Order: sequence, then C-alpha cells, then structure tokens
Amino acid sequence: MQTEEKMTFETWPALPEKATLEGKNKFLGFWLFLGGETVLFASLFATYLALKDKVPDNTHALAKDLYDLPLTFVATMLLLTSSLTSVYAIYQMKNFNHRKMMLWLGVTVALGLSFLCLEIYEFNHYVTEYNHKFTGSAFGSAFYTLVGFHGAHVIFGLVWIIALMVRNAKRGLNLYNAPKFYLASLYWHFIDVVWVFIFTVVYLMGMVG
Amino acid sequence: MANQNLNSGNPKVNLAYRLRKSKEEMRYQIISFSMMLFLTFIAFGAVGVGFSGWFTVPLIMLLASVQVIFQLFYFMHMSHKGHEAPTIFLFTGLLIGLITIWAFMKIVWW
Amino acid sequence: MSTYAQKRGFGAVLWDYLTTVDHKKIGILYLLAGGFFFILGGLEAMFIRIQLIKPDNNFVSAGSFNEIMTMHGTTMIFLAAMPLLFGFMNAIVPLQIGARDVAFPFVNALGFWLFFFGGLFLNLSWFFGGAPDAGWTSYASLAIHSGGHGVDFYILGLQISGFGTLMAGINFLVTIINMRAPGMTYMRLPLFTWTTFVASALILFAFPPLTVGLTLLMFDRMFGANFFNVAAGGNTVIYEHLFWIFGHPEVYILILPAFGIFSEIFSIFSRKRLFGYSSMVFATVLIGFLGFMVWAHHMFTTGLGPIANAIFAVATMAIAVPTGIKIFNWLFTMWGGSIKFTTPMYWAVAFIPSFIMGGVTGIMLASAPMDYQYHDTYFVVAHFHYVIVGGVVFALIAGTHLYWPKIFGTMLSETLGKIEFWLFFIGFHLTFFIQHFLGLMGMPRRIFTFLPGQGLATGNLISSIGAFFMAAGVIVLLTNIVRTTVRNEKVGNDPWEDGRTLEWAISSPPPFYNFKQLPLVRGLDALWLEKMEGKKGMIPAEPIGDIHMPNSSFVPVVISFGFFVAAFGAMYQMEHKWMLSVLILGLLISFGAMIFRSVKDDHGYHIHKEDLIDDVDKGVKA
Amino acid sequence: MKRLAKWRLMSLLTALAFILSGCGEPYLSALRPAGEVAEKQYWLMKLSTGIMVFVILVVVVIFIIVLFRFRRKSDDEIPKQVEGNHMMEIIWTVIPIFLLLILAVPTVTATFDLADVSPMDKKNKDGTRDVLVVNVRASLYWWEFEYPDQKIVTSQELVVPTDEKVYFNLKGSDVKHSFWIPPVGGKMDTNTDTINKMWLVFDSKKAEEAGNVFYGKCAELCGPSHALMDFKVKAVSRADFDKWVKDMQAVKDPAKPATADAQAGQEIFNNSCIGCHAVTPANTTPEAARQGPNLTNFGERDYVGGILKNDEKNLKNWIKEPDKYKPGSTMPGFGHLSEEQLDQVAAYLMGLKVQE
Ligand code: HEA
Ligand code: HEA
Ligand SMILES: [Cu+2]
Repeated sequence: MQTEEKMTFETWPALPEKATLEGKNKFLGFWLFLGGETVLFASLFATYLALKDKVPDNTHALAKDLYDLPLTFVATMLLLTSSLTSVYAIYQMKNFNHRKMMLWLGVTVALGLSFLCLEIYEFNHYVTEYNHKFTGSAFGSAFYTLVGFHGAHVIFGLVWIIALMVRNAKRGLNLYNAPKFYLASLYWHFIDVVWVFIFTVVYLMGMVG
Repeated sequence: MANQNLNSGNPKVNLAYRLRKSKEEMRYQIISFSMMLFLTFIAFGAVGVGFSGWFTVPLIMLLASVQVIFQLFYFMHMSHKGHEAPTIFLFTGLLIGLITIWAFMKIVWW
Repeated sequence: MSTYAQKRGFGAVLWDYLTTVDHKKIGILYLLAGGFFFILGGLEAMFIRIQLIKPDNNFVSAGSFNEIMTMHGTTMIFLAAMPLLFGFMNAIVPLQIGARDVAFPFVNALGFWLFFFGGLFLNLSWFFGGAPDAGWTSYASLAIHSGGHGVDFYILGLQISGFGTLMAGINFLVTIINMRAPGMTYMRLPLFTWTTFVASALILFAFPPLTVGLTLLMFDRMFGANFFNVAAGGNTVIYEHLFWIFGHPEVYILILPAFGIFSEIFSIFSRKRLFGYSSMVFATVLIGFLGFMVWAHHMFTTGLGPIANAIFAVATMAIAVPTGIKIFNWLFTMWGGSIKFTTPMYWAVAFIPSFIMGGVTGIMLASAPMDYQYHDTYFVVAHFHYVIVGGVVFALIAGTHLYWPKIFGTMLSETLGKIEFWLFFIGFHLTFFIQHFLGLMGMPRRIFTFLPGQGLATGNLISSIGAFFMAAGVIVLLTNIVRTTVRNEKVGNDPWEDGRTLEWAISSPPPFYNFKQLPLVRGLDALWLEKMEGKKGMIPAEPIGDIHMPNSSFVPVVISFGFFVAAFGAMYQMEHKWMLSVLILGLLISFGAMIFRSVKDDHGYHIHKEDLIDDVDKGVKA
Repeated sequence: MKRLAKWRLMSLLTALAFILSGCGEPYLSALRPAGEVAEKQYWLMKLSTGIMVFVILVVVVIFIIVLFRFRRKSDDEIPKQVEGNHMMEIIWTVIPIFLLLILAVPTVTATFDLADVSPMDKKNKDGTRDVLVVNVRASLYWWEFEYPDQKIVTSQELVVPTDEKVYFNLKGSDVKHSFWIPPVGGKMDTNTDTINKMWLVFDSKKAEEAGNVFYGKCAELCGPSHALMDFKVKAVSRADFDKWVKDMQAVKDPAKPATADAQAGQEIFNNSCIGCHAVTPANTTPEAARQGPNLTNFGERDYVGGILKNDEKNLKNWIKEPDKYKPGSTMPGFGHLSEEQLDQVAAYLMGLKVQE
C-alpha cells in the first residue's frame, strides 16, 4: 500500500490518478475547486460585460477599436494545442511512459509560455498604442482584471507543471505523483475552457460590437 | 483502501486490452481536437467576414459551448465513470454563474 | 509513535496544536478562536446597545459607532458564527460518517490558520488607525469614500479568512463523499452531516463572488482601478450584486448546520428517529439551491425595476415552503416521542417559536413594496437577529452542551445550563422583539444616535436592558465551561444515553485515530439500531489492521502568516513605497512554504496493529 | 410549569404587539400612514401580519401539545420509530404554498403600481409637466430639492402640495443615500450611478395631524453623521404651495438685509459662504457648484442643519463648529470669526425669508 512503491508497466493500474485514497480525494477535491472557479470567472465575466465600453469620455478606446483578429487567433491556437499536448502527456502517464510524458509536458509548457508572451505583447500594445490602461476607465479595469486573472492562471499552471517536472524528473512515475500530474493537466484544460469564453465573449463579441 | 489494479487474473490479457482501450480513446481525443479547431475556425471566420451581430453573436456563443463540452467531456474525461460528483458540481457552478451574468446584463444599468 | 498517553508541558501542548492536522484538535481550535471572536462581537454589541440606551447619548462618538457596528456584524458572521459551526463540523462529522480522518488533513489545518490570521488582521485595525466603518456589507460608494485604512483591513482580512473558509468547505465535501464507512449510504447520513454537506457546497459557490467583489474593491482602493468610480464609467451596483450573491447564501451557510444540530437534538432527546428523514434531506438541498436565486431581495430599494423586484420577491417567498417542511418534521419528531428536557433540548425547543418569528418577518421583507418601508430599519435588524440568534446562536449553545462531552470528555452542568438558557432566552426576546416596532416607527438602522421626542426612547431602553440579560447568560455559560474544565469528571461513550449516531459509539474524547476498526453501518441511526438489538457498540467492518496517519506540520501556520504579512504590505504600499518589499516578503514566505510542502514528500506514518491491540477497550484517555 | 411561564411570555409579547401597532409619532411612524403609498404598504403589512400570526398560532398549538403530552415518563419507554407520513407532508407543503400565493398576488400588483412613474414623461409643449416633479439630490448629510419645472431650488425642507401625486427623481452626489419619509411611503435609494424615480401622495388630513410637517430620513449608511441626515417635509395645500412657488420665484436677487447688523453679516457671508451656499432659488448654477444647502428661505426653516432648532444660538454654534454637531460634515468651521461677526451673520441668515 506504499504510494511511493516502485511500479512496473504490468502493475501500473488503469486509473493511476485514482488508485489510492489520497488520489481519489485529490481528484474529487480538485474538481470541486474547479466548480468554484467557474463561479469566480462567471463573476468576472459578468463584471466585464456590465462595464464593457464604459469610459469617461470619447477619447478612450472602445472594444471595437482595440481587438485584433489575427492576434487572438494565434493565441487561441497556441492554447488549444497545448490542451491537446497535455492530453498526450496524460495518455503517456497512463501507459507508464515517464519519458514521453515529460516530453509532452515540455511541449505544453512551451506553448503556454508563447501564449503568455503574446498576451504580454498585447497588453503592452494596448497601453502604448491606445492608452487603454487599467487605471484609465472602468472598461480598462474590467478588461485587464478578467483577462489578467486568466493570465495569472496560466502563469500559475506553468509554475505548477514546471515544478512537477523538476521534482519528478529523476523519480519516475508512482502512485504518489500520478494524481499530481493528472490534476495539473485538468487545471490546464480548465484554463483552456475559460479561454474559449474569453476569446468568444471578450474578443469576438467585442469585434462584432 | 486497497490499491487494486482494476485488473482481472491474467495480467497479459489485461494489458493488451488496456493498451487498445487507451489507443482508442486517444483517437477520440484527436477527433475532438480537430472538431475544436474546426469550430474555432468557423467562429473567427464568421467574425472576420463580418455578418450582422444578430447572427454572429448567437452563433459564436453556440460554437463556444460546443467546444467547451468537448473539452470537458473528452479532454477532461467527464464522460467517464466516476465523474458524477464533478459533473453535478461543475454544472451547478455553471448555472449559478450564468444567473450572475444574466443579472449583470439586465439589472446593473437601467 | 504512541506518545499520546503521556502528560506533557504547556509548550509541548502548544506546539502540538500549532502543528496539528487532527480534525478533532482543529475542531477545538475553531471553537476556541470562534468563541473568542464571539465574546468580542458580543462586547461590540453591548457597546451598540449602551450607546442607544437613551437619546442623544455620547458613550461613543459617531465615527467609533460606525466602526463598532461594522466590526460587530463582520466579526459575528465571519469570525464567530461560521468558525464555531466549523468547530462542530470538524469535531463531529468525520465521526458521524465513521471516517478515519478527513480527506485533506493538511488543507484542513491550513483553512483554520488562514481564517485565524485573517480574523486577527481584521481586528488589528483597532490598533492601526481605526476599524472599518462602512457596514459589514461595505457598499462600494461609501467604502471607496471612507478614509484611513479601515476598509482595507476589512477587504484583506476577509480575503484571507475567505480562502480558509473555501478550503474548509472543499475538505468537508470530499470527506463526506469519499470517506464514509462501509454501509453509510447517502440516505443514511445523519442530518448534521447532510446540512454540513449542503452548507459546504454553498461555501464553494458563494465565496468566489465575494472574492471577486472584494478584489474589485481592493483594486479600486489600493491600485487605482475604476470599477466603482462613476466619473470613469464605473458602477457601484455591481458591488451590491456581488456582495449579495454571496451574502444571501451565506445566511443559509449559517442556518443549515444549525438546523442539522437541532435535528440531532430533537431526535436524541425524543428517542425517536427523525420524522420524514428523506423530506428533510430534500428540503435542505432545496433551501441551498433556492438560496442562490433570491439575492436581490436585499436590493429592492436600489431601484432595479418592478420586474426584477417582483421576480425576486416571489422567489424569496418560495423558501418558506422547504423551511416549513423542516419545522413540521421537527414537531412531529417530538410528537409521540419520549421527550427529555436536557439543556440542549431546552435550546432546541425554544428555537422553534423564536426562529419562526424571524422566518415569517423574512417573508414580510420579501414582499418588495412592504420592504420599501422595512429596508434599512430596525425591522430588518430584528428579523435577522431573530433568525441568527434564535437559530444559529441557539444551535451553537445547544451544540456546545450536546457535544461538549464528546469533544472534551466532561459534562457541562445542567443546572447552570438552564440558568443560562432562561437569562439568554428572555434577554433575546426583550432585545429584539421591540426592534420590529422601532423600525416601523421610523428608526433607521446603523444610526449612532437618535434625537429625543421622536417616540423611540422607551423601545431602545427596553432593547438595551434585554442585551444585558443576554450578556449575563453568556457569562453563566463561560462560568459553566470553566467550572466543568476544572472539575474534569470524565464520562463514557454515550453520556446522554440516547445517542443514535456513530459519534456516540466511540470514546469521549475519541482516540486520535478515531475508529480502531471502521464500523459497519446497517441503517439510519446506526448506533441506535445496534442498541435496540441489545448490542453495546458497533459491529466492525474490518479486522484490526495498521492505520495510516498524516504527519503533523507547521507549514499551515507559516503559509497563513505569510499572507498576514503580505496584507500589511499591500495596504501600506500606498503611502510608503518600501512597504512593497513587505508585501513581497510575505508572499515569499507563503509561496516558499507551499513549495517546501509540495517538494518534500509526506507520506504520513502508520500505527501498528500491535500498538492498537495493546489499548483494547481501555479507551484512550489523555 | 416553566413551559407555562414561557407561553405567558409569548402571549404577553403578542399583546404588546397589538398595543404598539398604530403607535409612534404621526410625523415619523410608518404605522400611521399618511398617503396612498404608505396606505398600500400598511395594508400589505396587515395582510401579511395576519397570515404570519396564523402560521405562528398553528405551530405554537402543535408545539404546546407536544411539550405537554410527550414528556418522558419513565426511563425505559421506547417510542415507536415512525418514518414519516406522506399525507401530512403534502398538507404542510400545500397550505404554505397557498398562503404565500395570497401574499404574492398583491405583492406583485403593488410592486408594479408603485413603480408607475409614466406621468413624469408626459411633457407639454414648453417642456413643463402637469404633474409636480421634484429632483432630490442627497449629499453628505444634507438634501437638496430642485423643482425643475418651477426652476427653483431649496434645501433641507421639502415643500409639497397635499392630496396629489408628487414625482421624484432621486440621485446621490457623493455616496449612496436613501430617501425616506416613513409616514408617507417607503424609501428609495439615491444612487450615484443612475437616477431612481418614485411617487408619493401626502394626505392633507394626516398632514394636519402631524402638524403639517413630516420627518424625512436618510436610510442608507453614508458616514459618521448618517444618523443626523434628517430633512423636513412641509405638506401644504395646493394653493399654499403655488403661493410658495411664486414667492420663491420672485426672489431674483439675494434678500436685502433689514438691519445694519444683517448688512454686515451679508458682507461676511459674501466673502466666506457664498462659494457653497446660494441665497437665490434659481436652478441655473450647475449641480457640482451647489456644494452646500441653498439658503434662500433659511429664516423660515425650523431647523439648522436639519437637526438643531433654528435659533440664533444654535445657528452660531453650528457655524463655529459644524463638525461637532454633524461629525464628518463637509462644511468647514468658522471658529475664527469673532462673536460679533457671528452675530451679524446670524442676523443676516435669520432674515432670509421669502414669505411674509
Ligand atoms: C441565519 C440567517 C438568516 C436566515 C435563515 C434568513 C432567512 C430569511 N430571510 Fe433574512 N436576513 C438575514 C439573515 C437571515 N435571513 C440577514 C443577516 C439580513 C440582513 C443583512 C443586512 O442587510 O445586513 C437579512 C435580510 C433579509 C432581507 C432584506 C431586508 C432588507 O434589507 O430590506 C429579506 C428580504 O426578503 C430577508 C428574507 C428572508 C427570508 C424570506 C428568509 C427565509 O429563509 C425564512 C423562512 C422561514 C420561515 C418562513 C419560517 C418557517 C416556515 C413555516 C412555519 C411555514 C409556513 C410559513 C409561511 C406560509 C409564511 N432577509
Ligand atoms: C452571528 C451574527 C450576530 C450575532 C450573534 C449578533 C448578536 C447581537 N447583536 Fe447583532 N448584528 C449582526 C450580526 C449578529 N449580531 C449583523 C450582521 C449586524 C449588521 C451590522 C451592519 O449593519 O453592518 C448586526 C447589527 C446589530 C445591531 C444594529 C446596529 C445598527 O444598525 O446600528 C444591534 C443593535 O441592537 C445589534 C445587537 C446585537 C446584540 C445585542 C446581540 C447579542 O445577541 C450578543 C450577545 C452576546 C453577548 C452579550 C456576549 C457578551 C459577553 C460578555 C459581556 C462577557 C464578557 C466576559 C468576558 C470578557 C470574560 N446587532
Ligand atoms: Cu437574504
């Protein structure tokens, strides 16, 4: 029953993330946490929608002036693909293939980082080109808070995955760390779910007007 | 809590079966990924082409919902057994969230 | 690892509690901290009542009154009532479901320490230039306008303790879903466990909107955002919505566990199973669900328009139906029973008429056009003290008497218990009944004084006298606790003799590993069933084996302390740039501790079979 | 017999309830409705109280029976373990639903009734309206009442005609407040973001009982002096109201001081006070510039700052240290004025009257 016990491909269970009681608890607890996060983001979306285009005067940029289709598209593709690569990582985890799992996690991190760079570029662009600032208007505050919260989740997800990779680089898979990898990938998917709504509600609907 | 492997007696058979199973599942994942890509293309396309908002907004909202269903049910395995509690809680959260959003769009400015 | 039987010095005990991950000890910590904050909040209430004892009084100044009033509400709700309930949940629920432990012992400890440091931070505001003064609701326009750092203390303190609450909620949910003993199906869960479950689900969904609301307030006050700055396009009504989307479910987070405690008491002291168990469960879930659909009844006068007001009015009224189901089920639990009037039963019995009076005034408030008159008057103050004190506080005191033997192994005095009951009960009605009329006679709430000649003097005097009775009651309760602790007369597993659920099958206090062998549950009221078949205790569901235990850890304290430090930094960076480094230092402590925790594997330890067999049936006494 | 004692207490409290209702001061109590809105609300209160008392009675009757009949008689009695009863469950689900419907229907109709402010939007050709509209603006601890169609502004004392619907636009200029005249009708918040609208009727008979003055309150916490943010409502006949409007409109320039003292006072006032306080009623100054109450008819007001009896002593004290009487007031203190100067200012202010 030792969770750190050495496993082999043959003894590796079908659902390693839920094979131990701790794993089961973490799995459920994390899902519940995501249920709460859903309400958190919904509140932020609601705030954004209520304050969209609310600016003090007409010198301020509005949603339709700001957003840019190609940029959002690239960002979306990056994040979407990273979701798939993390699926691959979990696939390899279930196959007890530590090396390949690490590889796919690495790709996921790379894609996530590129997304982040793009977002930083985008924010910087808005501030310098359009004077669209966090402190400039209610619209600005709401926009940066919603998208920034998502960005913070991306950062947190990246730190988490990297930390897991570093910590377990030499250790191989066991029933102690398998749930951790699984949860990190769940988290990463959830970030993508939120992004789907961000690109739809914020960017695309912003451009439609 | 015993840590059974969910295997029957014969490890060889089980392994083969499991490998096949997870290959198969991976195929579904690829399919849902391509569907997601496809939906994203349509959404961006519809906005790029510049249809009227009355048409585009409901369309892209629908596409987003479908895409999220793919994420949840395939990428996050919500379609699998043992996800009853997660499903209930996630959708309750979603319902509460949607009510919040509805309220903010209707009764914050009047 | 069997150090538990030794006598230890104060330092060791302290260290033990600072690092504990045992849900029973965390329960005690919650009771201690919550009790402390209850006394504090109660003292603030006394200041309020003394100030309002006569017209034009100047016991406290206008500004201090607003601080006291705000801190009274905030302390009572966030730092007293909720944590005290968490105390009972922690101490009892895992036992009730026959669990070895909670799902996340470490997170459980972290939850407590976050709550504690958040509460400490909030109360330190008294010594750092003034407490928050914008009401416990802290509506945006006033909160932004309020000078000094009071409101900042409110925002950051609640943010920190809010995270703790959220963690506690998730922990209870997973514990109840995953850790039930063999045979403990959902429809065999004791009602206190069910209400804990639903209340935890409400926490999970209600705290995020509060987090967002507080975050927006924080961004506006500390980082120059414009969510509530009307000139820059902001809108303060957003905050009202966010607060009440949290706030209304919050009152059910308080009352549902209280209902749970009463359900246990009615059933135990009537020697009868709960009447209509399944409809009780259904009603609990329904109340929880409807609780999210009615928040705008706090905003009828905000001017949301007749359509919204009408919808929310009718939705709010609907809650009377499931609540009524509960009331009648309790009555019919007692009907045909064999009622023994112990102290817990006194409180439970008194709860019924008291709570109903608060409930029905709630329905009156729910009628929007009437609420235009009631809103923000003492009528509302009367309503919510009737439900909160008559419901939640009664339950807390009843629970203290009921579970004291289980938690501490000693029995509170029944005589003193009855004295404290009558003092508090009379004081309670004296204080709050009259307030309905004060409100209708034109007394707004949150006023630091009222002028003579407005017909409000007599009512306020009566109300203040009542408050002194309540204080006397509380003092008797404290005396009772001290007396019992000093006498230290130990009791057995089932001191009330009519215990029905699993927690009464284990020694008082239970051994640190809970059940040596998980019990086999054969139906609702598992222990009662066995007793009726003439057995002494539960049938074990497994042979004696090794028990896996989590390691103690100091990390939760460190993480929470880090946030506590960071909060000071965040607040003072507005006027002193160097405080930014304090903010960073605090975050480093917290995140450093988190990383330490995740990098260092912690597999816990095992109690070996042989050690367990050693203390067979001697009970484990500290 | 402790139970009995408790029951006595309860019935005593209920009796108290009946004695108290219909109580309170006529100028302040919502239990003495003085107008259509308050009457509607009072009627609802009576209806709901009836329902609630019924509910409480039913519960208490069962409660009493239970407590008397089912006390434990011997220590080894084991009652029958009853699971439940479907019939009874249905009864106590359906009856409350029924009772709630009785309350819900008038609630919904009244909600729409009270929200009907459509006559406000019916404008004549010249932009004025047939109905009286008052713009209420709440600021930290004082109230401004603007009559847009009459083009006049007054503060602290709302003057309204009786027996007709008066419409209000409500707005807060710094933080949120709430506009409440208990005997006349329920409150409405003065938001900082948007304008709220409501209507009220002031009943002439009830106004007379109340001495033609109702007390108004701020009902939303707004800072230290929230408790002191009172205003007064003078409800007068339509004819008197029209006359008051005429008199107000007639004031084009600040009233001429009658005495030498007052003259000196005017000078001081013009140097120190006029930046915030206007002494003419025209509503042409922009809102943002109206930083303190309009004082055109100050001499006729009953209260200083809405709370102190209007006499010279109180007035002088107020001017010296407004913060002492209304903590947190935005008006600066004028303690640096000499006693003589204060007397002069007071003389000037007391002379500001528009009606003879
Ligand atoms: C434990 C806390 C608690 C509980 C349980 C409740 C329960 C209820 N509350 Fe209360 N409420 C508060 C705490 C609570 N409340 C607080 C703290 C505030 C003020 C916040 C602030 O502004 O600071 C508040 C304010 C408040 C308001 C806003 C008032 C205002 O500011 O203008 C309203 C309005 O609808 C309301 C309604 C209700 C209703 C309908 C219930 C219902 O759940 C009650 C249901 C119960 C019954 C009805 C009795 C039993 C039923 C029967 C016997 C069946 C038959 C009954 C009928 C047919 C009527 N509450
Ligand atoms: C759990 C919630 C809770 C509880 C238990 C209470 C308990 C009490 N409250 Fe509370 N109250 C609120 C929640 C609560 N309140 C809230 C949310 C508000 C709104 C705040 C706002 O408007 O923002 C409020 C507001 C409020 C007001 C209105 C203030 C105003 O609007 O201006 C009043 C006035 O009477 C009041 C009185 C009381 C009294 C007398 C008690 C009593 O029941 C208290 C009884 C307890 C004691 C009396 C203990 C005292 C102990 C001792 C004296 C022992 C000392 C001994 C030692 C130190 C060893 N409360
Ligand atoms: Cu509510």
